[in-house]
Amino acid sequence: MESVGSIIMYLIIALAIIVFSVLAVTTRKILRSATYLLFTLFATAGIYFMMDYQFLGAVQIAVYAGGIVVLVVFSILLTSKPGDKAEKLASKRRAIGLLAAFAMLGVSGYALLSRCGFFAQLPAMGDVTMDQIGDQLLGTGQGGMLLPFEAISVLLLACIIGGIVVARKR
Amino acid sequence: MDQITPLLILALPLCMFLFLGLAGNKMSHKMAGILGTLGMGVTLILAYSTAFTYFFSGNPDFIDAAGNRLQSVIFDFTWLEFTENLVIKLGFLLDPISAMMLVVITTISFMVHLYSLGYMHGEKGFQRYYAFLSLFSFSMLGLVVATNIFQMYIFWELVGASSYLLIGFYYTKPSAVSASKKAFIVTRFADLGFLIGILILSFFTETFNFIDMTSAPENVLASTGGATFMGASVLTWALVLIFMGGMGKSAMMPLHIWLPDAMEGPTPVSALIHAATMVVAGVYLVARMFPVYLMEEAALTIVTVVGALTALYAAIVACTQVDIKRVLAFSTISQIAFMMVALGVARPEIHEGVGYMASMFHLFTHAMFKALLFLGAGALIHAVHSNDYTAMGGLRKYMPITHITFLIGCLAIAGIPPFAGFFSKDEILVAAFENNMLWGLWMTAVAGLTAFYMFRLYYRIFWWNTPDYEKHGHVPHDAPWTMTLPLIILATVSIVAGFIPFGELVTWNREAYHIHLNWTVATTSVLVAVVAILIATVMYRKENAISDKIANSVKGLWTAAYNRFYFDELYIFITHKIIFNLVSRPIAWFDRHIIDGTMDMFATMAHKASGAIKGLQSGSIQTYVLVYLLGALLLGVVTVVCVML
Amino acid sequence: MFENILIYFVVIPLVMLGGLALCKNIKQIRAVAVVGSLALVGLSIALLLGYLEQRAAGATAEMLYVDSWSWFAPLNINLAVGVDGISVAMLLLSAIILLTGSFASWKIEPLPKEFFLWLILLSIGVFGFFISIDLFTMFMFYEVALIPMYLLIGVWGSGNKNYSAMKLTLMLMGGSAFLMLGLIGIYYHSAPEGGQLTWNIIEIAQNNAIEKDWQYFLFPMTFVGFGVLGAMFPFHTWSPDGHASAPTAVSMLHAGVLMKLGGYGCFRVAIYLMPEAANELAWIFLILTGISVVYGAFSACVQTDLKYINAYSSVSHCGLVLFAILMLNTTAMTGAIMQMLSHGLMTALFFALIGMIYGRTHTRDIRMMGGLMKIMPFLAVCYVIAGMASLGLPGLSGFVAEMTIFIGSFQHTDMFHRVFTIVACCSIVITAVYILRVVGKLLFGPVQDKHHLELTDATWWERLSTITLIVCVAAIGCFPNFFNDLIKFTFSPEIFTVLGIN
Amino acid sequence: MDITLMYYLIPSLVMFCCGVYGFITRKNMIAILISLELMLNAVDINFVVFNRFLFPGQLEGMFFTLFAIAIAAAETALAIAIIINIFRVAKNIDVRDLTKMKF
Repeated sequence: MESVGSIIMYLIIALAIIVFSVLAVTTRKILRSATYLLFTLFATAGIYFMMDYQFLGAVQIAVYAGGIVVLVVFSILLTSKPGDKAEKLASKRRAIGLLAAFAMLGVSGYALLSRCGFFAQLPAMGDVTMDQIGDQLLGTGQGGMLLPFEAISVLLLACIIGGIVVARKR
Repeated sequence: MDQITPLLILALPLCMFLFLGLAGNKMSHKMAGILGTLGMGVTLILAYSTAFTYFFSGNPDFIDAAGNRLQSVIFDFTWLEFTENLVIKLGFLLDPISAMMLVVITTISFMVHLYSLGYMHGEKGFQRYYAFLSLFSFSMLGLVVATNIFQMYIFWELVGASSYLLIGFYYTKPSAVSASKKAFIVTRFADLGFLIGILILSFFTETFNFIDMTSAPENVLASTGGATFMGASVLTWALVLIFMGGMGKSAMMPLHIWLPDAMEGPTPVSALIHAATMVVAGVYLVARMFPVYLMEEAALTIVTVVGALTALYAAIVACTQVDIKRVLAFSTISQIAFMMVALGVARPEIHEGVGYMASMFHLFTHAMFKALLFLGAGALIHAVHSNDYTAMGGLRKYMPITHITFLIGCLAIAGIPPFAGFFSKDEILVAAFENNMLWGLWMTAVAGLTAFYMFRLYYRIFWWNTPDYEKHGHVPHDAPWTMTLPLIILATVSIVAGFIPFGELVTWNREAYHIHLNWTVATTSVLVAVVAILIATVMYRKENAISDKIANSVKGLWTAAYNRFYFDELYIFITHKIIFNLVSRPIAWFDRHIIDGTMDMFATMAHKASGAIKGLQSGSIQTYVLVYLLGALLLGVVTVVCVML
Repeated sequence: MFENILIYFVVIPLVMLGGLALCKNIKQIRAVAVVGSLALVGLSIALLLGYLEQRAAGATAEMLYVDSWSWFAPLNINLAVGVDGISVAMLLLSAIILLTGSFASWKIEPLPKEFFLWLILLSIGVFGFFISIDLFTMFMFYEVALIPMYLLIGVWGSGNKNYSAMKLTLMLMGGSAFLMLGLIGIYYHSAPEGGQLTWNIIEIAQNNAIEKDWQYFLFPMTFVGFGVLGAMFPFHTWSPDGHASAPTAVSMLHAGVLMKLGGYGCFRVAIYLMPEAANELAWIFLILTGISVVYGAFSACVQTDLKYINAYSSVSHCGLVLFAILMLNTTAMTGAIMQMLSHGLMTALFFALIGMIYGRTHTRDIRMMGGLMKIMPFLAVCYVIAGMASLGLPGLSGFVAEMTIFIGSFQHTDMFHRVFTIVACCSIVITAVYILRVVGKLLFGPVQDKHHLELTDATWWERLSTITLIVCVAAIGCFPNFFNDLIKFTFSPEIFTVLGIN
Repeated sequence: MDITLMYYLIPSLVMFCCGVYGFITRKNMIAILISLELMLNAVDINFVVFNRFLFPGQLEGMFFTLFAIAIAAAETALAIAIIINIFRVAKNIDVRDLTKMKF
C-alpha cells in the first residue's frame, strides 16, 4: 500500500505524460509542440525520481530538457517564423496515423494487460549512490559498462565532428 | 610419264594469275598482256605435248596391248582428308576426254589471249583482265583433269567465280554487274544440286574417285542397296542432281537464263568461257560419269529430254534475236544441248556407244567454230561499236577476213560438208536416230533451224543493205593481226577438224571405233541444212520485208521468242516477288519484331515490374515506419491468435 | 607455375595492361598494343609448334601442357590449364585477330588508352577461356570476356549504342545464368559414387561421370548457355544490334573470337561431358541451328546496313558450327572447328573492312554507296575476297569448312540428320545471293555520292591488318589438311564408340 | 492501491503511440524529430521501470537509459545540423518536398 502522496504524485505524472504527449503530436504550432515535449520530458524525469533513480532524473532534466529541447527550440526559431502553423492534416494521412497508433496501442495494451506478472509491487531498494554508479559505469567487472561507455563516447565525438561538418557554411 | 609437265600445265596459269593479280598494277598494259599470252603459249605447248604423248606415244601406261586406251593418274595429292575413304585429292587424270579437253582449252585460251591483245587494247584494268583469264584457264584445266568428283566440284566453283569476275569486268556498268550476279547465283543454285548429288553418291559409294566409280559402276549401283526416295532410286536422284549442276553450267533449260546475259562481258571472254570451254563443263561432267549414268536409264532419259527441249527452245529464240552476241549465245545453248542429247541417247549396244563419241566430237568441233564465231563477232563489234546487227550490213566489203572466217564458222555450225560441224553433228543424229526415231527427227529439225538462224545472222551482218558508215565518222575495217590471226587459225581448224579420226581416240569404253558415215542420215541433214540456208538467203540476202511479214503473221510466237519465252520475267518474279518479298522480308521482319520483340518484351516487362514496385522504395521514412509497424503488429496479432488457439 | 607456356597467354595481356597504364600518348599505346599482340601471336605459334612436336613424338594424351594450381581448395577450384588441337587453333586465331584488331583501331577516339585497356582485358578472358580445363576458371574467364564488351560498345560504339550494349550484355548474361546453373550441376554430379567432386573437364570426361538422368537436365542448360553466345536461334538477336553498334576492333574480336567461345564451349562442355544426352537431345538443337543457318542467310538478304548483313551472315555461319557439332561425328565436328577458324578470320576481315569503309564514307547503308571499287580499289578487292571466302570459294577458308561439315553431316546414318544437312546446304546459295548483292551494290556500278570520289584508299596499318587476315584465310583454304589433322586428333574416338555412333 | 509495474507501462505505451502517430503524420522535420524523442523516452521509461521492479539490485536498465539519453542527444544534434543545412539549401524542411536526393 502506497502512501497517498505518492499515489497523487503518480497520477499527476501519468496524466501529464499522456496529455502532453498527445498535445505534442497534435498541436499545429511547432514551438508549442516543443514545449509540450519539454513537459513530457519533465514528467518522465518525475518517474525516474519516483523510481529512486535521482541521478538519472537529474541527467534527464539536464541533458534532455536542458540540452536537447533547447537545441530543438533554437532550430525551430531558425527555420520558421513565429506564428507559423502547420497546415491541416489530410484526413487520409491522419486516419493512417491513427490506425497505426491505435493498433499499436490495442495490441500492446492487450499484451500488457494479459500478463499478470506486470502487476508486481515496487520492491524495496537502497539508494543508488554515485559511488556505485561510477564504479559500475567505468568498471570492467560484473555488470561493468566501460566498453559501451567508451563506444558511446566515440559515437559522441563522431557526432560532434559530423554536426560541425554538416552544419558548416561552405 | 613425268609429273613435271602436267604439274606445270596447272601451275603456270595459276602463277600467272597470282603474278598479274598482285604485281599487275605496277606493269604496263603491253607487258602484262605479253606475259599472260606467253604463259598461256607455254601452257599450250605443254598441253599439246601431253595430249600427243597420251594419244600417240604408245606408252603402256596409256594404251594396252589390245589397243584400248587407259585412264592414267599422273599424280594425286591428298588435299583434305575427311575419313579414310573420303579424301579430296588434287590430281591429274589423263584419259582420252581429258587429253582432248586439254587441247581444246589451251587452244581456245591461247587464241583468246592473243586476240585480246588487240581487242582489249587500252582498256582500263587490262592487267586485271589477263589475271582473270589466267585464273579461268587454271580452273578449267583443273576441272578437266580432276581425278575425283570433289576436285571437279572445287574447280567447278572456281570457274564459276572467274566467270563471275570476267562477266563483271566492266564493273561500272550496272547491266554487267547484274549479269555477273545472275550468272553466279544461277550456277550456284545448280551447284547446290551438284553438291547434294555428290553427298548422296559419296555416302553410298564411300569414294569420290572417278576411276573407282566408273570402272565398276555395278558396285555403285549395288552400294545403294536398292534404296529409294520418293519413288525414284537413290542413284537416280544422285545422278539427276549431279546433272543439275551440269545443267547450270551448261545453260540447259530452265537454268539457261544466265548465259545470254553473260554476254555483257568482253567478247573474247564470251568466246572462251561462254562458248567453248566452261559451258561444256556440264557435258564433260556427264561424260565423265557416263558409265554410272548407264546404270540408271531414267537419269539418261532426263538428260535426253532436257537436252532436246533446250536445243529446240534455244534455236527458236535464236531466230528472233537482234543482238549478234545473243544469237550466238542461244546458238551455243542449242549446240550444247546437242551434246547432251548425244550423251543421253548413247547406249553401249548402239554402235558401241557412238553417242558418247559424237558428243565429245561435237564438243571439240563446236569449241573451235563457236570460238571463231564469237571472235568474229568481237571483231565486228570492235569495228562497228554496236552489238546489234541493225547497225551492220554489207560489211563483206569492209572486213574481208572477218567475212570469210565468219562464213566458214557459219557453214561449220550449219553442218555443211566438209566443214567440221557436219561430221560431229552427223554422228549425233545417227546416235539419236538409232536410239529413237523421234529424237532423230527432232534433232534434225533443230539442225535445220540452226542453219537458218546462223545464215540469217550472216546475211544481216555481211549483206542486207549497207548503212552510211562515213556519216558516223568511221569506216569499219579489218582488225589488227593479233585479232585476225586467231580467226584465221580457228577457221582453218574448223575446216579440217572434221577429218580427225575421232572414234580412234575418244570413245566411251576407250576402245577404238571406226567412224562410218550413215549416208541416209547425212544426206537428210545436209539437205535440211541447205534448204534452211536457201530460205535464209531468200529472206535476208537483200533488204526486204519478207521477214517482217512472217514475223507479223506469227506475231504471238515471234514476240514470245523475242522475249525468250519470258523465262527471265519468270525468274525475276520468283526471286524478287517470292524469295525477296515473300520469304526474306517476312523473315527479316519476323526477326526484328517477333524474335527481337520477344527479347525486348522481357526487358520491358522487367522495366515495368520494377517500375511497379519502385513505389515501395519511396525513400519516405514515414511510410517505411508505417509499413514496418503494421507488419510487426500483424505478426504480433497472428502470434497472439496462434497462442490463444 | 611459370614454366608452363600456357600461363603466358594470361600473363602477357596482364603485362600489357600494366604497360598501358604507364603510357603517356597514343604512340606508346599503339606500341604496347602491337608489341603485346605480336608477342601473343609469337607465343601461339610457338605453342602450335611445340604441340605438333609433342604429338609427333607420340604424345597420346587428350590434352597436353596440362597443369593445375589449387585456387580455392574447399570447392576444389583449380587454375587448371591444358590444350588440345582445337584450343591451339583457337588461341592462334584469337592472337591474330587481336593483332589485326589493334591495327584496325589505330586511330580510335576518344580515350584510346581506356579503349585498349578494355580490349586487352577482354582478350585476357578469351585466352584464359581457351587454356582452361577447369569449369570454374573457364566460366570466370568467360565472364571476364563478356563484361568489357558493355563498355566497349557503350562508350566507343556508334548509332544506338546504349541500347545495343545493354541488350548484348543482358542477353549474354542471361545465357551465363543458364550456364552457371549447368556448370554447378556438373560439379555436384561429377562424382556419383562419392569421392572428391571436381571441376576438371578431363577427369569428368574420363570417368564419364555424370548420370544420364542429370545429363538430360544439364545438357540443355550448358548448350543453351553457350549457344546464346554462339548466336543460336532464337537467342541471336543481340548479334545484329551489338555488331552494328560496336567499334571496328570490337566487332572483329567479338564476331571473330567471342562468338567462338560459344561454339567451343558447346563442344568442350556440353557435348564432351554429356555425350549421351547430346546424342538423344541433338535433334531439338539441330532443328534450331538448322533454322539459324537458313534463317540468318535469308534475313541477311534484305538488310541494308553493312554490319547488319554481316551480323546475320554470322548468325548463319555460326549456326552451321553448332549444327555440325551436334552431328557427333569426327568429320562434322572437325568441320565445325574449321568453320570457327574460318568464320573467325573472315568475319573479322569483313568487320575490319566495313569499319574502314564506314570511317571514310560515314555511312553503312549500301543504298548510299556504290562504285567503291573505283575509289578505294584495295579495300574493295579485299571486300570481294572476304565475300568470296564467305560464300565458299575453293581456295579460301569458307569452302573447306563448309564442305567438311556437309560431308561429315551427311555421313550420319540417320535420315533426319541427312535431310537437315541438305536444308543447311541450301544456305550456300542464299549466301551467294546476299554477298553478291552487297558486292554489286557497294563496290560495283556507278559512284552514288560525288563526295566519295575524294576519299582515299587504305593506309598502311589498314593494309597490314587486312592482308594478314587474307593470308590466314587463304592459308586455311589452300592447306586445309594441316588444320584438319591438328583438329581431328582431338576427337577421341572413345566418346563416339561409347555411344555407338558412327 | 498499489502502484504496480503496469501503472508505469501504460503511460509509456501511450507516449510511444503518440510518437508513432506524430512520426507518421507530421511533415515538418523538427516535428518528426520531436515525435522520435517521444518514442525514445517511452522506451527509456520502460528500461527504468523494468529494472526497478524486476531487478532492483542491479543498474543495467538505468545505464542503458543513460546511454540512450546520450545517444539521443548526439542524434538530435546531428539531425538538427542536417535540418539546418537542408533549410539553408532548400528553404524548407518539409520532408515530402525534399526529393532531390532520390534517384
